Parts: sequence; C-alpha cells; structure tokens
Amino acid sequence: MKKVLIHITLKEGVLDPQGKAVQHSLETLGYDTVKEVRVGKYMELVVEDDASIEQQVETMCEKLLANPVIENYSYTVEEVVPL
Amino acid sequence: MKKVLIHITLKEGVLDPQGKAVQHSLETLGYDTVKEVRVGKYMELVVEDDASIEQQVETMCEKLLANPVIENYSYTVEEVVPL
Amino acid sequence: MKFAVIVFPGSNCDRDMYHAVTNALEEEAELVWYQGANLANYDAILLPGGFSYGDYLRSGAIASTSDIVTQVKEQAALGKPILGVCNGFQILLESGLLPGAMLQNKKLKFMCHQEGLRVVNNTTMFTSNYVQDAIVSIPIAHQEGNYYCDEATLASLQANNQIVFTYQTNPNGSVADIAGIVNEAGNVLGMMPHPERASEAILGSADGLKLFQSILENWRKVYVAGA
Amino acid sequence: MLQAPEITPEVIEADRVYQEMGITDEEFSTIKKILGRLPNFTEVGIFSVMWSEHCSYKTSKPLLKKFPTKAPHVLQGPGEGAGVVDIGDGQAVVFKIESHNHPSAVEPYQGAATGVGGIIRDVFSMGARPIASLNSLRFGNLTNGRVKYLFDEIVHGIAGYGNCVGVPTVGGEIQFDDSYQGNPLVNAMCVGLIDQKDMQKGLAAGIGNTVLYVGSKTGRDGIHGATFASEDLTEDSESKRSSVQVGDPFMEKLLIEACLEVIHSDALVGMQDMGAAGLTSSASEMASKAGTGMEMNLDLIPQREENMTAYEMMLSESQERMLLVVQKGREKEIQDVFAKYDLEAVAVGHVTDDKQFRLLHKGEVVTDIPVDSLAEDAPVYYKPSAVPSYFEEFQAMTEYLPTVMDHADTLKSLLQQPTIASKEYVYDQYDSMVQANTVFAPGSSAAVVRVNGYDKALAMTTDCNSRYIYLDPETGGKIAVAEAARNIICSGAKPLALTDGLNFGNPDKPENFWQMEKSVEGMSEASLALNTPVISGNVSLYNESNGQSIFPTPVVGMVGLHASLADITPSFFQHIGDMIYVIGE
Ligand SMILES: Nc1ncnc2c1ncn2[C@@H]1O[C@H](COP(=O)(O)OP(=O)(O)O)[C@@H](O)[C@H]1O
Repeated sequence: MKKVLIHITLKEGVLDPQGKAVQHSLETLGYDTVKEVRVGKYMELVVEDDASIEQQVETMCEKLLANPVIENYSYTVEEVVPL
Repeated sequence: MKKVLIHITLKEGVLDPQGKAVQHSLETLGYDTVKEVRVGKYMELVVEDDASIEQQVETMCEKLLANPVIENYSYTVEEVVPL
Repeated sequence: MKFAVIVFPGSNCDRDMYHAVTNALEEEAELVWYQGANLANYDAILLPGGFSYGDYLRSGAIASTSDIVTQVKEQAALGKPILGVCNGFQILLESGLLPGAMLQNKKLKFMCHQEGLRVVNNTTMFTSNYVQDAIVSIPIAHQEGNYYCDEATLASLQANNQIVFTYQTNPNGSVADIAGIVNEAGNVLGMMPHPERASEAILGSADGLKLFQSILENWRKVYVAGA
Repeated sequence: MLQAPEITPEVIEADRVYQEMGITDEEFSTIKKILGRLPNFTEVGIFSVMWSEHCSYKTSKPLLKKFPTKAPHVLQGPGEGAGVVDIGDGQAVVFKIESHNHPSAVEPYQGAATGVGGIIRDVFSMGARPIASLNSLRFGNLTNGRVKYLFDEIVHGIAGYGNCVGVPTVGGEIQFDDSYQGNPLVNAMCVGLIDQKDMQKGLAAGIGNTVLYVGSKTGRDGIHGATFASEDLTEDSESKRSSVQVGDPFMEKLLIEACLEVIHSDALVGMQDMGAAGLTSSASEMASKAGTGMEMNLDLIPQREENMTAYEMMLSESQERMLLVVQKGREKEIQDVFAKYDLEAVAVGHVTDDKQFRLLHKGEVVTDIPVDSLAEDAPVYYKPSAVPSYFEEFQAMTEYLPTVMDHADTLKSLLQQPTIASKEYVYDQYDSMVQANTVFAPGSSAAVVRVNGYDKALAMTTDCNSRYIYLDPETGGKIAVAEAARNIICSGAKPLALTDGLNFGNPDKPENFWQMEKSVEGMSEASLALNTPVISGNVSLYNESNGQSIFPTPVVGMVGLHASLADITPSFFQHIGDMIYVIGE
C-alpha cells in the first residue's frame, strides 16, 4: 500500500475569494502580519502498490481531481507504514 | 517574509462524505486500486517575519483556520525565496 | 418536441425542469436517469440544477466524467439544443463543452433571490423570443456561480457574441457580469439563473418561459413543415 | 475499548457504572426485575438511551397528554415519525419539528445540518415527499464573538444541508436574547406531501420477515456525547472516542428518492429512520409497535470503523441510515431499487414472535431484552412544580405604559433590534424555491407552497415569543399558538394543525417544570379553541448554561390549507393608493 499526498492549488492570477476572506478574518483578529492567503485542497489517497502508480495519479489529477482551467496540482507518494 | 504551509485534515473517525464520493468516482473511472480518499484543506500564508511566528500560526489555526472539534492541523514555515 | 431532462445522483431541479416543459411549455419531456439512456431519442437535452454528487470535490466535476456526458457531447456535435442550468452549467464547464470555470461567490455564501438579467444576445436558438437588451427577472440559487475565464477566453467570447445573459447588478463576482454563455456553434447554453423557476407568474416571474418557447419555435422552424 | 472484559454485569452493579450512563438506582433495580438477571454492558447502554428523556419522554409524557391530538382531519397524531393531516383529493400533509440544540452548541455547522437531515428523514420515512423546511433559532447577544460564530455556522449548516438535499427552506424565525448565550436553540421543521394510500408506518410486522439496513455505514459518531461521559473508560485511546456526527446530504438525497420509490412495492412492510439512539430505537420501536420481537446479527451491520463493539453499534448516531422490514423472500425486489441509487440494502435480522429484542455479535447473544420494556414501558416521572418567585413579583407589579416621545426614533431603534430587523441576510442563503412550488418565500408572514397540479396550497409558519412565555407561560403559550394561526390566516389559509418543539431548562427545578406545565396548558387551550390539534412534536430539556435556564421556548409549527390558489393573500402592500385597515382591538 502507498499513501499519495496531493496538493491542489489555484493557479496564479485566478482570484481566490476564500483566501481573501480568510486573510480578512485574520486581520480582524489582529493578525495584520499575514499578507496573503491562498486556499487549496489537500487529499490523502491510500492506493494499492503498482509500478505505474505515479502515472495513474497523474491521470486521476488531470481527469478528475484538479480542474486545469483554474488549478495546479502536485503530489508525492509515500510508503504506508504498517502499525 | 515567510511562507507558512498549513494542512488541515479531518480527525480519524470523522465521516468524510467528500472523500467517499471522490473514491467512488475514481472507482467508476477504473481506479479500483484506490482504497481510501480523505479530503482536507491546504493553505499558503505569506507572513511578515517575526520571532513568534510559530506561536502565532498555532493560535490562528486554533481560533480560525481549523475547527478543533473535527479537524487536525499541521504546518511548516519556509523562507520566501525572492524571485 | 421531446426534451430529455438528465437526472444525476443529487440533481434536485430535475422535476422543476420537467414541470416547466410539460406544464408551462406544454411539450413532451422525460426524466432520464444518467445510466442506461440513449440520448439520440430526444430533440433537446436539459441538464438541471442541483448538487450532482453532493457538489463534492468541485460542483459538476464528478458528473462530468460520467458516460452520459459523452453522449451529450455527441448530441451537441449534431447541433441539438443543450441547456445547462446552474449545476447543469457547472457540468458543461467541467466537461469542456463550454469554456471557463466556476469559483465560489465572492461573498462565499449561497444566494437565492430574483435577479435582473440583461439579454445581451437575442440571436441564439434559446433567446430569440426576447427583445435584445431586455431586462428579465429570473432567480439565482447558487454558491459557486462566480464565472471565471482568462482574458483570451473572454475576448473570444465577446468576439463571437457568446455572452447571452449578464447580471444587471453582479451578485457573485463573475467576470464581465456573465450569467450565461453559449458555445461557438450556439447550440449549447449554460446559465446560472433558473429559467424553470420563472416559468409561471404564480412563482414570481414568467420571464423564463420565453427561453423554452424560443427553443421550441426554432426547432419547429427546422423540423415541422409549415411552421 | 468501551466494552472492556472486566466490566462484567457484576462490576456494573457493584461500581454503579450505570449511573454514568444516566440510569438511576431505582431504574437499575427495575431493569434487573425486567430481565430476571443482571444486565450486561450493552444492555445497560440500550436501556439508558431508550429511557433517556429524548426517547422516552419520561418527564414530559404527563404534560404531553394534555394536548388535544384528535380531529376528523387528523389521520395520524403523535406516535409515528411525523403527524399526518387530510388535505382532500386523497392527499395529506405530513409534518414535525425536531430540536438539535446540544449538537449545535458543540459543532454548529454539523449540528444544524444533521438536525435538518434528521427531520427530513422523519417525513420521508412516512412515505411523504419532503416539500418544505422551516426552522426556529435562538441565540445570545450578537455582540459576542462566540454567538456570532454560532449564528453564522448554524445558518450555514441549515443552508448547506437543505440546499443540497433539494428541500426548499421557506420560513423560520430567529430571536436573540442573553438567556441563550451558551445554549443556542436549533429547531428544524419539515413538511411533506403524500398520497394517503402511500402512508407508511414504522412497523416490524410479519413473523420471519427480513430486516434491512440502508444508508451510511455505522461509525462511532455521537456515542460519547449522548449519554456516556466517563473519562476512565475511554482514556486508553483518543481515536476511539466517538466523534461529532457529520451530515451527508448527498446520501440523504439518494435515500429520499430510493425510499419514495420503494414505498410503491407491496414487499415493503415497514420503514423507519435511525434518529436519536440510532439502531436501538428504530429497531425496538418498530417491533414494539407491531407487537413482535426482533433479532439482529450485529456482524452484518455495515461498519465504517474497525473493531466496533455491540455497545458502540447500538448507540451510534451516525446519520443517513434507515431500517426497513420487508417480506421474507422478496428482499431482492427492494434491494434492486436501492442498487439503482448505488445504495446497499443489507439484511441484518428478522422479525420474531417472542417479543424479545435479541442481538447477536461474534457468535454470542449480547442482548436479550423484552422489547416493550424499552419502548412502551419506560418509566414515567411526575416532577414537582412550583411557581417561580419572579412570576409572583411580576404579577404584583402595576402595569407600566411607556411614553413615546419621538415615534420615528422609537420605530427606528425597534427596527435595529436584531430580533426585529430583516432576516434577509439569513434566508438569502437558503434555497427557498427549489421544487418550483414556492409562492411566498421567507419574508412573508407565512410561507406558501402550492400543491402542484391542484387548485390548492399550503401555508406554514413557526412562531414563539419566548419572552412572553417567560413572563407568563400560560398566556404566552396561547399567544404562540394564536400568532401562528394569525400568520396562516393572513396568508389566506385555514389553520389545520400544529407541531410543537418544547425547549426548556432542567425539569428537575420545580420552577422550570411549572413553566413547562403552564405553557403546555396555554397551548392546549389555544389549539382546542382554534381546532388545530397537536399532531407531532419534540421535547428538549436541560437547555442551560452556567446553571442558568433558557427562556421557556415552546415553538409552534403550524400548517394551513388554501382551499384555492385564488385565496392566497400577500402580506405586503400591493398598490399605491390602497386603503389600510386595522382589524381587532
Ligand atoms: N411535544 C410533543 N408534542 C406532541 N407530540 C410529541 C411531542 N414530543 C414528541 N412527540 C411525539 O412523540 C413521538 C416520538 O417522538 P420522537 O422520539 O422525537 O420521534 P423520532 O423517533 O422520530 O425522533 C413522535 O410522534 C412525536 O411527534
């Protein structure tokens, strides 16, 4: 078993209303040192081991997990440490 | 300037309907090697440098960014590499 | 004329759309479950609003990968009218049938109320019954209706006259106040406001009915002798 | 693990472990008598939830008896998932209100969301299509940060769930007062429409018939919060601690469609949702009502987490689950319908003739309880009541008439009160129009939803001015019912019946119990006078923070019928120059 960690972020230039709202709330709470916030998604997948796992993750991201019009993705594959 | 990378994930045992739907959809697309999907949030903050930055991020997470009743958080602080 | 109203798991304006066609427009419609259908049997395809697959991941994303969307693409290529409303619009964007993407409303809240829309293109098969630049009242009900596209895409939408409806007062942050667009061929319309909820006066507005009437009349011109 | 081997029946008795689950010494003796032996850990857990106020109404039952519940137009009064009222043409309206106060105080978004989900399940488990939702909310002072957070998240949760599931939220009410500072109230009401011939009951009838489990898998959700809060029994693992219930409106939407399809099959015998106390209450109530017994094999229960104990499964409050009883041999017909919606309907047990509630787990009988002892024969308490001193003081006061110096100013400052100000900020977030039947959305005195295809419509409202009730519970109770009826009548409809959400503080305080008693009496008198019987309701007690009770808040949800669409009357001015009349005293 592998654990795949996927980060999906909004492309540069795409407005991030959620990030802006979070930044604004932080400011209201007194955290005015926070200059920018961007909000993205983080996914953890548990995937059966497979030689082509990286390529599979790549197509999953392209087909479904990220929207190429507005998002970028990146991922890392880790061993699942048995308990 | 520092860049703070924050991961917010659902606590173990908390139902993740979104993760379930994504896994199911991946299955339908033929990716039946994906055994589990958990969806969380990922945030990137640009923060002015400060000796107490870690402690500040900690309270931001507790007060606003994460919901401690159902979510865990973790973060790392990086240098912002000037372009 | 026979309309297909596609029902995905989580669609929730499917009956409303069906009702608008059968009772307000008084034409034939069928609720078509997303599995096991043959869209070749219908003259027009309606993708209703709702929360297909719970809007999980991104609204419309999971539905856009289903087999029926492949059929929708085939029927679109044949020139049949395809209308996506709200979640249906999101599915059309996610599947690439229309350009751009949806972001969360700038206020990050769901919004539901009547909106004033401007008909900025009455030359499409969906809007020919409206007066050019008319203001019509049609409700919105969405949280992710903040239309986004890059500048090049916007320029080509404008150049090809693909913007069909704009908001009189932009409620959600959409680029260029966009409320609805068509594809280049003009037979695929996606819009966030709900014309099916504005098809009878008792519901607060009947301004949406003209949209369905436009589809019908334009279809009759082509397919019904003497019409 | 919760069911540690050392917690034997003897240990439970000797260490009074049952007390931590809310069972009193007398109740424990009664349980021993019922069983003729000592109960095991799972059994004590089952008694504790079934005999909790939430399921048994042990303190409120004597009061609820005072409500008028019958009238020729009432087809189903209190006792089923929701009440049912005849609206002609072979149709009926189904409705009920339910509270989700404590979960919403802990996790406001999910608490409110799952409150909406729960009441919608109550309605469609009767076989009705949910056609509208309403709510009644109470918060502390909005200047407080935590209150603001609760307010935003609760509204967001109601919207998040209701919008996704496709039931329009057409009305509600909100009141702000310091008494709710630490204890917000979230009451959700759902209204459904049904063809009378499709009415379902939660009955486990027919010996040998199969029990099917449908919907989300069972996790450890809500166990810790419900009745059991013992640190030493859970300390060995943080992750085993039960977690907050999370709603999945998408799953609920699939359940609605599948269940409303399945009711047309005569293979279906009974159906009930798993609400509070989940599997325990749905299964035992279905059997008790039918005069049968039930046996379930817990190994077959779909489980989301590993190594769940019988105790955990039976007390889990995981959302979006239904229990069905179907004719033996015809399971496949039912399962096929669910399969279309990607839902699995799993056979987990069968109906028996011995009136026992029997559970097997890993080859052992872990529960064997007479089923009636859980449902019908739960204890009933008659609490002492006492007139609060504040009431006597107030009554002794001479009437005070405020003098208004500047009417415009007074009006403006009234309109600025959060309780009085426009609630558009809230209801704009609700999809009030989905299903395309909403004639009057929120903002009207009563919401109006037409009955599609017929020349009639339904009016609905929730009302309760808890300040009045605090000042004089009996008169306040009458006012609440009368206000609801006025709202209905102003929309042009005839009031039919009501559902009540009784929210009070700790009933062990005689002053609180007096408030309950008096407000129920006032409401009863008004509903009798207006011929609007009480057809369903809910009780939520122990609403307190820092020892301070909330204002007594018995919410009235009322539904009325427009005999014709032409009767629908708007509550706002229509034309310039129209005359304005004031009617009444
Ligand atoms: N305050 C009340 N007034 C009238 N009926 C009530 C009241 N509270 C509860 N009931 C009725 O008692 C029955 C059981 O209630 P409850 O346990 O809340 O239902 P459920 O099992 O659906 O959650 C229901 O039929 C409900 O309508």
